[in-house]
Amino acid sequence: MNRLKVELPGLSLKNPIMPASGCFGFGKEYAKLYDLSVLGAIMIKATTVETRLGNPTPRVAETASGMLNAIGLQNPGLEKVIAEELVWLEQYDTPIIANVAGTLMEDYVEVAKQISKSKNVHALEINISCPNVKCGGITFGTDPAVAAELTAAVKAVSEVPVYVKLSPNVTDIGEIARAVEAGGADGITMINTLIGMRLDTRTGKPVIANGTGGLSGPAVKPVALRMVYEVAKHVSIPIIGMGGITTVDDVIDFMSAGASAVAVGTANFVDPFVCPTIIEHLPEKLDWLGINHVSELIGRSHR
Amino acid sequence: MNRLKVELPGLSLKNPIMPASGCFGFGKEYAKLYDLSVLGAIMIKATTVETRLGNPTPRVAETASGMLNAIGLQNPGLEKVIAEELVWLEQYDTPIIANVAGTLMEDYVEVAKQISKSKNVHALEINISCPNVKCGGITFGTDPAVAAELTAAVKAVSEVPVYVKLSPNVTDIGEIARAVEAGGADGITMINTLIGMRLDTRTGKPVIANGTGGLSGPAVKPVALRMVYEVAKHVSIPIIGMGGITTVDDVIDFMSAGASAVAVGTANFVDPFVCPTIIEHLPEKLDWLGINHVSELIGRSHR
Amino acid sequence: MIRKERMKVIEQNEIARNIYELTLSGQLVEEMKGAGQFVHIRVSDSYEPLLRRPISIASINHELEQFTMIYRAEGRGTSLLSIKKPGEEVDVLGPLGNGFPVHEAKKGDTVILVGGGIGVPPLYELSKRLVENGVKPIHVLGFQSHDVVFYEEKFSELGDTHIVTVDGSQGHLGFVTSVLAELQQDFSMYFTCGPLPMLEALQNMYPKKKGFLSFEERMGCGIGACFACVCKTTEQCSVDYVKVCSDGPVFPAGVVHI
Amino acid sequence: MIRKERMKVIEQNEIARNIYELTLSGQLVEEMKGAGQFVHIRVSDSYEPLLRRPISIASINHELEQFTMIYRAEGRGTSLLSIKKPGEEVDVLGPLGNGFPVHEAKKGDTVILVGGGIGVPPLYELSKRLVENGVKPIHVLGFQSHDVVFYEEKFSELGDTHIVTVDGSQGHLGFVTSVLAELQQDFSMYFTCGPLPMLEALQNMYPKKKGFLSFEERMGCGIGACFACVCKTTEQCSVDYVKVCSDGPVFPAGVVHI
Ligand SMILES: Cc1cc2nc3c(=O)[nH]c(=O)nc-3n(C[C@H](O)[C@H](O)[C@H](O)COP(=O)(O)OP(=O)(O)OC[C@H]3O[C@@H](n4cnc5c(N)ncnc54)[C@H](O)[C@@H]3O)c2cc1C
Ligand SMILES: Cc1cc2nc3c(=O)[nH]c(=O)nc-3n(C[C@H](O)[C@H](O)[C@H](O)COP(=O)(O)OP(=O)(O)OC[C@H]3O[C@@H](n4cnc5c(N)ncnc54)[C@H](O)[C@@H]3O)c2cc1C
Ligand SMILES: Cc1cc2nc3c(=O)[nH]c(=O)nc-3n(C[C@H](O)[C@H](O)[C@H](O)COP(=O)(O)O)c2cc1C
Ligand SMILES: Cc1cc2nc3c(=O)[nH]c(=O)nc-3n(C[C@H](O)[C@H](O)[C@H](O)COP(=O)(O)O)c2cc1C
Ligand code: FES
Ligand code: FES
Repeated sequence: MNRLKVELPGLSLKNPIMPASGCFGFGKEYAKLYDLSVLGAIMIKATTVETRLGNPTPRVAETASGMLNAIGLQNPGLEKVIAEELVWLEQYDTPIIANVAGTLMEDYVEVAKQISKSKNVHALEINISCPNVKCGGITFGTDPAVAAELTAAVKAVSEVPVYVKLSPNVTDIGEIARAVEAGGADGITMINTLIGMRLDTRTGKPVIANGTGGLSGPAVKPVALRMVYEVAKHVSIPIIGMGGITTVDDVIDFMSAGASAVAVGTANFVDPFVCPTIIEHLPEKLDWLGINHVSELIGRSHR
Repeated sequence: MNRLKVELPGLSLKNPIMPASGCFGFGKEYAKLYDLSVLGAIMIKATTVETRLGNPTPRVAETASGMLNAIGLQNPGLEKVIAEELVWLEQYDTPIIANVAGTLMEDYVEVAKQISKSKNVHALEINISCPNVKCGGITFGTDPAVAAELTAAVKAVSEVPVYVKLSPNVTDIGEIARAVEAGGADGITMINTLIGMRLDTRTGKPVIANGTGGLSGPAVKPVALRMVYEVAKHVSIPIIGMGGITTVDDVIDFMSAGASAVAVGTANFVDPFVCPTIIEHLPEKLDWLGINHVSELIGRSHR
Repeated sequence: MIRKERMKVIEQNEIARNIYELTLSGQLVEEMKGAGQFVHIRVSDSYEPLLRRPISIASINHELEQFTMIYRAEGRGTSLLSIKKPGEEVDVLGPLGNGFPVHEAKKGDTVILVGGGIGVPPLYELSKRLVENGVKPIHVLGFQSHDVVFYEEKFSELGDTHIVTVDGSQGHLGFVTSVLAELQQDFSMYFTCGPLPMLEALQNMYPKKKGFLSFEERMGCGIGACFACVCKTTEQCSVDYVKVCSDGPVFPAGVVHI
Repeated sequence: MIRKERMKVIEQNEIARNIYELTLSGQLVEEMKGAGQFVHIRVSDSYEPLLRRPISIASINHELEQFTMIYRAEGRGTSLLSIKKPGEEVDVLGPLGNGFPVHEAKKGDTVILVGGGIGVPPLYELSKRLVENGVKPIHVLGFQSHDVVFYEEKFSELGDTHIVTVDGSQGHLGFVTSVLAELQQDFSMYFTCGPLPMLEALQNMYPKKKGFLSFEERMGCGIGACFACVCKTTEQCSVDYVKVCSDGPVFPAGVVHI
């Protein structure tokens, strides 16, 4: 028996641990450090139709137990991602979740249609929640009707299951979750970053060139955990949880709150070996909890 | 010239530093540690019409660079606050900002009407944003129309200027801010706590008896700062900023983002002398910045 | 008066498995009045961990301006505390709360001190004071197993000492209550600190005896301002609630609703 | 290969005002190939500060498995690093990036090394290597004032060394460019590390010379995955952008759009 195996729509995960989108590029850099086949899955960097060069620098700033980023969805564009990055990733026995972004609804549909045909893309993650791009993105994620419509449009063209990535910057996350479920989403990933800001104390000006950035890291874990807990009450599709996950204990907490798998973002920057380390230590933690299989954790806070 | 003096509606502050509501009780405990007259003002614990015993314990939990609380607005009730706490506070040369809470709109109106008659209450802070009480509170703070209506109702009976305390748990904080300004608010205080959760990793159950709690402390500073910055763009009434303030630098940052004064919450628990310490070091920091008067800081990020 | 001071580590030893004895020195010791008070410790200058940790005062040495605490290194804060070395500093706020009312026991009295696990430490200073006052203490100290037992000798020097372990690996097998049942019953009062079920059992066991119980609760401020640590009171009490940090941590039996 | 290791502090000294020289030992040193690479340092196990700090490798000692870095204790992370004592451990990720192409300079060549402030350290290992290869380095090192000047002697041992301070309190008054203008111009190439305006001035001053510039940018991952540290490139470059952490930090003159 594989104690860590988790089955999700489109995804047969050998373990529930995967790097979060934007914190792992397209895997090449981490592949120099360890074998990517140990990962449950890989969420690749957001892909847009066109090449994007992103925001001006500085793009990151440190905060208490967290960081801000405003990368601006820099990526080589749909064509190159499919022809180069995804093909390169085929050497690993790891399902890819392609993070889809854009400005207009048509952009999302175009990326979803093309990228979902790639052999190793087993699911899409629709990024309706990036706080760092001026138009599109964030608004899709804050209006339930628009979120549902976008989900349905992507779902209509995608050849693989569709997960929608929710923004935490909303009044009622449960409402958005229900909307995307109604729109046909196969799963939810959450949370994207909280909008935040850091100022240079001397000048009074924002440290990040973009002004605001997205807050991630251990600081946001309590917010993320509560949102996963909340959404788990409202939908019956699975959740991939994230937000500050750094240790095995964090994984246990997110799954207890209702996540079926988890993603690790910022922690990769603190320790590039964090994903394999968590995967290695997960079984001992299950022993400590007296639990046979990781899936027994899912939603136990609610029971 | 007093370099730290700030004038706000109803409040003539000898300096822009005050303890935040709920983190300072009614002052008695801190009065044993230092002279409360050094403070710019004091925001007292939320007061409701009736005595409240609050939530079951545990009521607090630690998080990365932050904490969760679900006190549940425990307070001795309007009558006792007026007759005992406020009278006792009269010995100090410090304006009091009374934090007003309740379940129904009538409750707010009743507390506002009575408490605003107290000699040393120079302003009210309408707490439409406490995440820890089941009905009332949080809903007032998330619906612009309701927030405006409540503001107007309180404003109609209050004998002192009215500040409205905003919740960060909303999609569009600017919209709520504009609504309370339109409702007649004299000022805004922000932010209250973010909704969060911590689980006991062994049991999977929430650490806080109430389930969720309000996140505060340095972890939330980037979120608070961005919201102050955002609201400052939308309203012309003054803002009292808070959320994670612990050092003089944090004060500078909040005022740069647009706050006219600031409140210190959680940091009082880490260092009970934090307010007088900040007040003492503020002038040197102004020197370092080459600034004469603290008010020159207000909104300099926007210039 | 409550002070905040960066106190100096004089000595730190692991005296049982994960149980550390830490001696600090500083002027704050002048303010320490009695047994059962606690200090609130900030273990690092980082924002993580953020909150102070409440730890009981286990013994006070006014002459040397030193005090000792005994704690279990368990979570993040106490683990960090346990790696502090002599010469390093620890940020201490204290002394806090109201301790055991030593003078309730009169010269010649026999009293019982019942401690459970990391509830044992404050009883040590208490016992020293009682002995100074000519009171005869009997100690009943419960632990999980032999490897976490501490201070048996020190307590033995002050009076009869019964060790109880849940697994019987040292002293009596079982809980403190089983030993107590076999003890002489002509004591004037009891003092206790430990887990809630133990406090409850004691209170039920001696409904007619005078008793003083020391409580634990999660804390924010530690000084009475934040309402984090409140306990409901019983009907016979005139107030609706008490705060463990400033009204307690020690309360007479029957005050706190368990 | 990039490794992560808890390396041991061998020595730490304040060699100028707020400027620290820190020597660490560990197997990771085996991987250090050349001058101009950097390491990414986690200064504490706390989540605050969270991110690693990029610091250049100032000199490598393969025999002893030690390397030295020189840094300014300024913000939260570097201040915490500066209180580490011999025997303590530091979490190091490295070596990272591509350093200076030492072999571009041929035996007998004269080259110019220009450093500004905390951009000076990586030039030290570079200079040692150049000298080993029979190249003659001339050093022009700019600092704010005399109290933050470091390694003047060490560089002097390797070749001509000109110190410049903004306030003239040591060496020449002014900027590195004023000294450079007076120097012999028959050098084959220049290597430089320092603040952006300095890099820009150098590039403009020697449009025809071969030059290698080391850049700084705020980093997330430090290994090329997060796109935090990208720089736009000039038109003559075939790619749209480069990453300072993995493509750099050293780039030939003319690549990065300044
Ligand atoms: C008045 C009083 C006196 C105490 N005296 C002692 C003593 O002498 N020796 C000793 O070993 N322990 C004592 N404790 C318990 C001690 O405070 C906790 O074990 C300690 O706070 C746990 O911190 P941590 O860093 O190990 O755990 P973490 O899990 O990192 O703690 C997280 C948060 O929860 C709080 N917390 C966790 N457990 C407890 C607890 N049992 N009681 C209160 N807060 C808790 C912490 O203070 C912190 O805010 C006392 C508690 C109180 C209230
Ligand atoms: C490739 C490279 C090599 C470097 N080599 C050296 C060296 O040898 N000696 C030295 O003293 N400094 C060097 N620096 C600069 C050094 O990284 C910063 O001074 C340091 O990160 C500041 O951290 P702090 O804790 O003092 O400041 P904080 O203000 O606490 O830093 C907050 C955040 O901003 C980042 N940051 C702040 N300033 C800089 C900066 N100038 N460059 C990059 N990130 C910054 C920090 O890494 C951190 O993430 C180098 C930078 C780079 C990119
Ligand atoms: C540098 C950086 C870049 C990111 N880029 C993306 C992205 O391209 N697409 C996306 O959906 N999320 C992106 N995110 C958000 C993360 O995937 C994740 O949702 C968030 O950081 C919370 O998890 P964490 O706290 O573990 O980092 C990015 C986060 C960071 C820190
Ligand atoms: C223990 C605790 C109790 C609080 N009680 C109240 C309250 O009664 N009324 C209120 O408006 N805000 C209350 N707050 C919120 C604070 O006033 C403040 O808005 C928030 O904590 C953010 O500031 P900080 O990060 O400096 O703590 C409370 C916060 C804490 C931590
Ligand atoms: S801990 Fe704040 S009132 Fe007791
Ligand atoms: S720091 Fe992440 S790509 Fe350079």
